[in-house]
Amino acid sequence: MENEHVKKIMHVMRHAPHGTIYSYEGLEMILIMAAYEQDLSVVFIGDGVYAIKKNQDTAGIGIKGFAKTFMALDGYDVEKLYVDRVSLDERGLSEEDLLVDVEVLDSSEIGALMNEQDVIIHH
Amino acid sequence: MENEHVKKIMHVMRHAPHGTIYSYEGLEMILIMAAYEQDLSVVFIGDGVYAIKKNQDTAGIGIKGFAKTFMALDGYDVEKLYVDRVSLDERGLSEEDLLVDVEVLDSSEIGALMNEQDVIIHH
Amino acid sequence: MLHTINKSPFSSDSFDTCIRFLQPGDPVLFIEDGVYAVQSGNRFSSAVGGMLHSNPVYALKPDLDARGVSGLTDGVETIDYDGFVDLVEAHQVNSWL
Amino acid sequence: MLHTINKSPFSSDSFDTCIRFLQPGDPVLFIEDGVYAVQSGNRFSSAVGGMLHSNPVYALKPDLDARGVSGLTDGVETIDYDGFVDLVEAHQVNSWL
Amino acid sequence: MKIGILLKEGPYNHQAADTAYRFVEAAIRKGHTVDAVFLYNDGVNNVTKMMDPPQDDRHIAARWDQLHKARGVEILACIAASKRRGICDEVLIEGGEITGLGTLTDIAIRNDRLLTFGD
Amino acid sequence: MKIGILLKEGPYNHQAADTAYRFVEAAIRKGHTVDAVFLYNDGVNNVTKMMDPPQDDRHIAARWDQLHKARGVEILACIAASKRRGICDEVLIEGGEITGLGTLTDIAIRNDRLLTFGD
Repeated sequence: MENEHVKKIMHVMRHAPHGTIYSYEGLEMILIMAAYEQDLSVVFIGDGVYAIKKNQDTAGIGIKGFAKTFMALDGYDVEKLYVDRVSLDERGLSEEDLLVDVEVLDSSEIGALMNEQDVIIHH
Repeated sequence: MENEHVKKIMHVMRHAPHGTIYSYEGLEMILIMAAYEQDLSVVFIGDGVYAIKKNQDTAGIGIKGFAKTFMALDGYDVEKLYVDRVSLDERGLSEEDLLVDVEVLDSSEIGALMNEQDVIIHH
Repeated sequence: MLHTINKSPFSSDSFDTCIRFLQPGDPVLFIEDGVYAVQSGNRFSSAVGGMLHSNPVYALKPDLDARGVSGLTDGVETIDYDGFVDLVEAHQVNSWL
Repeated sequence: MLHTINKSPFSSDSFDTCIRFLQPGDPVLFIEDGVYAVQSGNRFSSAVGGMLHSNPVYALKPDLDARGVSGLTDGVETIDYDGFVDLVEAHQVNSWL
Repeated sequence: MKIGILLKEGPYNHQAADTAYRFVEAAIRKGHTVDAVFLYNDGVNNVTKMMDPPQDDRHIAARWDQLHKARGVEILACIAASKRRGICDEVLIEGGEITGLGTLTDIAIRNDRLLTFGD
Repeated sequence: MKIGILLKEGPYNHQAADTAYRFVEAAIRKGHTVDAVFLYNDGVNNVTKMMDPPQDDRHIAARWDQLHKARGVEILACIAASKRRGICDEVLIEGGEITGLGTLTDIAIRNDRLLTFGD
């Protein structure tokens, strides 16, 4: 009965970090939503994969870094982290370049997951 | 002697109209600068060419149209209007689709013009 | 799932990206600068044509009119804001910003 | 003429567009999200390599570091804000937003 | 149908605020309920009463204000996003409210749809 | 070298304001003159004193204010763009000024360079 109101909410990270704020404010939104015990997932597509790239050091641009905060998602029970394989490939990146444990999926698998959602928010 | 301080200023229209304000506020800037008797030119590149597409009717989106104001540039002695040929071609457009008289140039010609400028502003 | 695309395919990757995740049968609605995709004879016409084999494709008429986009790729349907609401009533929504 | 590019080549057309208008010898500086272009082994590496045949190519190091971009395409030089100022002193500027 | 709206871009600079408004208008006209418009990212800039566009242009903040007063649609700006951008009680339209992201989560949960407009 | 800056995006949402600031800092440090920072499009949102970012983040409006006071760099917001977006004397930082596009033209004419930052 309790699960009746649990919604499937997917956050789609589409922007690179630092150049715009979408990725950072997207993460802030995910962290708040995590407290509401909904069925959350986070998908990294396109430039969104850069948000969780290792070795980001923002000291030189004077903007607070936040890549490591993605590592905290696990502690908030946000465990469904997916990355689009094509997006990694065309950027010359592999799973080892990423800061957090993610599941790398094909486009069709991510597309199928999208179609199960009640709410999808792009960041 | 007077011409000593005349600067070559190029405005590069890069955005489609209505979806964002860059094209409209760019035009406002050009109209003001036109009063200062500098050597102005306007180049339409990429989605910027859509700004001068014929038959725009913005009534349905509730935003003021401004395409026809480009026709007024001539009256302000802004006569150097250039359009990038590749940008037209890949959009399936030709000179007849445009509201104003322009000179259609190849990329290399526009590139050469750019290199003569003192100031270039993208909109 | 209704997919909306609001950016020009020429200047943004939203169009190309959305296509990859689209499931057969999902309706696609072009709005705002996204509507430039559906003009026939441009660089994206064949991609839109391909999309039409498996998905219904719509474009928001007020946005087409505002931009003077006519001569649409065959099979693209135009709708107004009321039609947009109807699509949202029939489907969950995935807005590819 | 110094050309600056501040957008990711993957999500914006600024990179592809700028390339078409570049004159031989003109320096190109990648800043902000533009710096992703110069990582070796990505989809744009060969385009950057081609650019290097006729043009000096720079990337802003603070922006590279902020994004963890390393392993740059051979021939790309990194500079800091002081170097950016030096390039601006030597050239007029064309900022491809 | 009960609908929530998430608006992620500021007024005038992007069409998002206009499209969102026209969509809400049409939804209400067709008998649906629009619960709230939640403003995030630069979207919070939609609710400053200080905006003063040309006479012959639409007044985007006044339009949201009117939507709240006439139709009861909640117009909500995220507090963290607002503070960053200078949206505060001193500049807020009467019909607007500054609130937390928890409210957006409630909106996502209690509505049949959550639609995003942005850029 | 005498430099003018044109800044076309708002604070925090885009890096443009940060890059512009760091460039100006470096130029002044290297002995160049930065004449003015002209704000256009959403760039006018840089000068609202109402912004109140988290303690551990930079305060972009205060930084421009300080740049004017310590270095004499004019911080100018376009009046037409400002009115549309709710930037007015009530919210303007002390070191900022609202002015017309004619001033930008003067800046373009009297400086050796006009550099644009935006998105």
